[in-house]
Amino acid sequence: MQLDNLYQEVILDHYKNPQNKVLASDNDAQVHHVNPSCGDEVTLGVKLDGDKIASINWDGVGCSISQASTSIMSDLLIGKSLDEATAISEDFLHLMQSKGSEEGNPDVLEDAVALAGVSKYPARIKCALLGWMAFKDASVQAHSKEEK
Amino acid sequence: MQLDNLYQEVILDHYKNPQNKVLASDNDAQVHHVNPSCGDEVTLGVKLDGDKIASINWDGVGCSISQASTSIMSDLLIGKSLDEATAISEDFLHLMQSKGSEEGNPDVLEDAVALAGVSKYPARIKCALLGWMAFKDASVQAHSKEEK
Amino acid sequence: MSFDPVALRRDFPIFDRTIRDGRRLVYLDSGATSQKPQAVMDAEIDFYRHHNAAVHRGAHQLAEEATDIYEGARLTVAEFLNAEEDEVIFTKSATESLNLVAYAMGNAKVGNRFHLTAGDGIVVTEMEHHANLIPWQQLAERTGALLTWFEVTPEGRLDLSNINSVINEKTKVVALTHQSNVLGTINPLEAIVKRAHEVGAVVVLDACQSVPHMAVDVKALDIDFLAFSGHKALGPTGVGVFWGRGSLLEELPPFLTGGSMIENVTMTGATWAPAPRKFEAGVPNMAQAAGLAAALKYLNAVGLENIHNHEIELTTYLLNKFADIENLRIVGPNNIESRGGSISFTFGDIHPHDLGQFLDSQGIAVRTGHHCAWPLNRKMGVPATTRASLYLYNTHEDCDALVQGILDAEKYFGR
Amino acid sequence: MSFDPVALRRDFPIFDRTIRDGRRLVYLDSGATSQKPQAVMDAEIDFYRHHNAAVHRGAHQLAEEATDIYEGARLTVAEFLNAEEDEVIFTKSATESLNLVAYAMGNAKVGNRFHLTAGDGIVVTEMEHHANLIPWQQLAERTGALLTWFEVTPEGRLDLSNINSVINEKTKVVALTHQSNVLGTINPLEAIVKRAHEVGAVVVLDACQSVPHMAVDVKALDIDFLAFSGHKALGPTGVGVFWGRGSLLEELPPFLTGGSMIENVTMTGATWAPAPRKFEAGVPNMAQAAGLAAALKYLNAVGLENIHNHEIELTTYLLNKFADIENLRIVGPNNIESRGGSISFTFGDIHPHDLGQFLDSQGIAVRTGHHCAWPLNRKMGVPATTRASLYLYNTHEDCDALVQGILDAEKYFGR
Ligand SMILES: Cc1ncc(COP(=O)(O)O)c(C=O)c1O
Ligand SMILES: Cc1ncc(COP(=O)(O)O)c(C=O)c1O
Repeated sequence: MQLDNLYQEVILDHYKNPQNKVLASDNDAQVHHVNPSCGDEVTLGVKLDGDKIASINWDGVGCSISQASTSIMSDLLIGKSLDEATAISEDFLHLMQSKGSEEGNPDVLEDAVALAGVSKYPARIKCALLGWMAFKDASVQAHSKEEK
Repeated sequence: MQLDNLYQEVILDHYKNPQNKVLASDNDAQVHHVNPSCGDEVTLGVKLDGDKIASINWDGVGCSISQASTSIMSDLLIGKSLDEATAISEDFLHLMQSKGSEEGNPDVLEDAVALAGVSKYPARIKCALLGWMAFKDASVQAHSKEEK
Repeated sequence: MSFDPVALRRDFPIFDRTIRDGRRLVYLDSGATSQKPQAVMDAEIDFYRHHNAAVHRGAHQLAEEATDIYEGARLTVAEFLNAEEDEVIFTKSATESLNLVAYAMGNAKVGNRFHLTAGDGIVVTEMEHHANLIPWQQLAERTGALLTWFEVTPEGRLDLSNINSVINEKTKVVALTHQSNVLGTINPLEAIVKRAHEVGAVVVLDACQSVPHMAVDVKALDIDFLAFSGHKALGPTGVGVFWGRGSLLEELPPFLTGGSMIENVTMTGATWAPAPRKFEAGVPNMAQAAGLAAALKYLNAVGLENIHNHEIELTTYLLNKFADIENLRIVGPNNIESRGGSISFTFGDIHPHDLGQFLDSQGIAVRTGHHCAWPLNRKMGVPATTRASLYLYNTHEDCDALVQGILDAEKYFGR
Repeated sequence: MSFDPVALRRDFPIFDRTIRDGRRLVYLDSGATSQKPQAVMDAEIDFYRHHNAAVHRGAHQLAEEATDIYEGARLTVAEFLNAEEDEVIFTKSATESLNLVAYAMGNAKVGNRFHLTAGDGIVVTEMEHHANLIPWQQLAERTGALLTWFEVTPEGRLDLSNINSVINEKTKVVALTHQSNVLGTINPLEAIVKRAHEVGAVVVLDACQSVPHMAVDVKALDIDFLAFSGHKALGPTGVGVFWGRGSLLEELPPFLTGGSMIENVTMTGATWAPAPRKFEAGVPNMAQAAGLAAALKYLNAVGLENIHNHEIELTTYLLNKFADIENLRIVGPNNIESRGGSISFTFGDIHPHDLGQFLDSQGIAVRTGHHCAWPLNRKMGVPATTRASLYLYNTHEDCDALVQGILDAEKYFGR
């Protein structure tokens, strides 16, 4: 079934067992993002250790795609440098915009390649990007705070 | 030619030689009406003698239909009682709304039956009614002034 | 004429197409927008092919014909609502209609009955669509008026227990929906209208979800203003209706200004034509007005009572089926009393987006999310719902497909 | 491709019909509204037949397709204007677009760059269409800002001699037409835009009469906001465009509020989505946006330069013929320098209404009256004019028919 491209096993697993889904109280920055067309929400915190991402933690309500994508993202980016995280995020954004023409590089995106199928469902791309956008926002805030 | 129904000789005559087209200074009421869709304007004064219309005088710019209709109306209604004038005006309004199905009663409307053809040209009905509406307005004002 | 939705479907060309890998289209999203019968498309095209010209503006034959069609459409709408011709204003949508009345009130100067100041009250309800909520929030903010609202009960009904304090001597406007686009609830207008008029307030009815589905008679309802969208009533996109009581339209200031709505214009000011012109600035959506008239004629030919009965039957059928599905929670009244064919629900822990996506893979179109009624969703304690909304072309087969789809989704996501 | 208006006419079904007793349709009223090629009707119908659903609101296939078409239309408009996609907003008409920017500025609070107060200046011109005049009068009235204007010379050109005092340090907005719908004058924008930006004012361009007739590049013109109507550019009725510079749209408050334009909503307040969504409340005019995209593609395929050249040729031809008619006075520039194909005139003492009616009897559609530019008419000393306006489907034969019609009218009314 075509739909199986969208709902890969990995996605449903992350949905049922989301990673890092407990908000910490000592974040350098914390943001709240919503998807206004459907009401999905995520609150996401970032803690840096110099240039390195020490923690990504979050809470939220939403569909399997938004929840799994946030979970996968947090797993993938914790421990990376800010530059690495930015590069990976750009790769992921590019994959989401590919309209099903790309599979994603598993060496870079790891589990996130499971979300490749989303790019064929335009209405769902925003779901997949919700957590990533929140991370981008929070990491910029955390970084600028550190610089001060 | 179909158009001759609209531009009857009588109309062009009144257009070239409009009757009562000199504003008097001693009117009981004077009004200014415009046709906002084309800019035609008429200023019209009424003088009453008790219940009788002693004078209708006017000035204005506009197309042959609006000018001729005002001229014909003034000729027709001067000397009539207010009630007679109202009845005639209603007859004329009815004729204008007849979409070409009626010819008008020459015993009542006299020269104004020449305007029957206008009813087939919806955009021109307002032209034909401009002076009549101004008269209605002015005569009501003049009458209520007299009553005081 | 006996009512036969299967026969009616043949008038709607979209049902000739298929969805995802050749599946039959089960369209259960008429609450968002309805499908269009061929007659509506024909009316739009006939206008463009044979009569296209700017109305009210030319003394040539095409302009005359265009004006006849456009004004004829106004008459059709007026008759449909049991209103007067000059009380019907064409807008682009219900959203514009509701903004029109809110902005126009904001334009009212001191002495005008619509002039609002701090201390005046505007009343809405917790079940309003954003289109009948935000314009009033904005008006309140601009004028200092106080926005208050009727609450919604857990069953999805308006709580009118405090009607006399919610609508009080300060209240100038009561704006509410006739039928909730989420809950399906049909609101009891009589008490509200009576109380509003008692305190001298006007009643603005958002009739988006009622006009397409049941006879709405503005005189019988005794309301003051009404808004609906053409596209939800089988009509074209890009056309809506704003209706107002004639005597009130006289006093209501204009909203959009520009050509064709004026009496006189100088460089420093302008005066207005009488309604409906006053509220229709610019070259109007003529072809869409023609299309809307065709849609209303189609609805009349089928019969609004037939349509209403059909929807009640299908809604009852679905509510019964839903009652048997474990973990399915209906958000809104779960009985047919004073409700229409919008059924919102949640289903276990399958998120509405995922359920909707699964249903789509089966050819079933529903809507998911907050349905532009976010405060209502919060009140009902659900971040989002799945909504099936019914119309004249839906069948028992469509309802069965939905039920089966829901059950299959459970299996799919439970794997 | 060589430009052949006779061949193009075949794309416009309306030319298959006849006027008054079987006469050929000579349509010289494109300044009011243009005729539509089949491709535009097909695009609207294709939307309804195959893809109709509410955009941005459903996770089902029809909604995806509808969104693709609608957003694709936005891209087409953006490319047509050399603008960015997110800068293009669909409205119902130019009238709405111009009201949008004027009302939105009125909504700006203290601190917002668009906030106007007493002492601030709004500049228009004496040749504005009511749609680009009255909204600014109203804004001035609401905010206390001062409305001033550029005058028009007897030749029908803007008098820019006092540009530095008309546009001064107080000026916040300069709103003007690109091409006059009465005079045909094309205004020199460079000096005005330069001066406006020098004092920190924004420039709002009414491009109703330019976008359909010549290439308009918002970046090259360096303007800030632009409005045009679809129906004058071969497109459907019921759709217009509002374009704004991206950075300015960020700061401009919304106008219509309701569904799909929000970020978050509670009972007491709301926040807004980024542009273009912020300015598109409600289910949009989707089929009409699709039709407009088809119209712009059609114009591109024919070539805007070809169209412009064709209009210049016909206008020159008519101006020359008119010069030979005694008692015919052209109201506007009587040479082809910086002017388009709108030619207004008076003829002896035959009133424009009568002339227009006579021409109509010959199958010739022109417009008569003040053309929604009443102050301009007064300034030019004419209560009304007759206007012939040309477009790509007009021919020398049409021009000859008009000239003959005018001469015959003289005989007819001289009888
Ligand atoms: C110069 C100009 N501006 C504005 C408008 C208003 O356009 P619309 O009536 O399509 O909104 C028109 C046309 O009527 C026009 O010619
Ligand atoms: C109850 C209700 N009110 C208002 C609207 C707004 O209608 P539109 O988006 O057509 O302007 C809708 C539909 O979206 C609705 O369901």
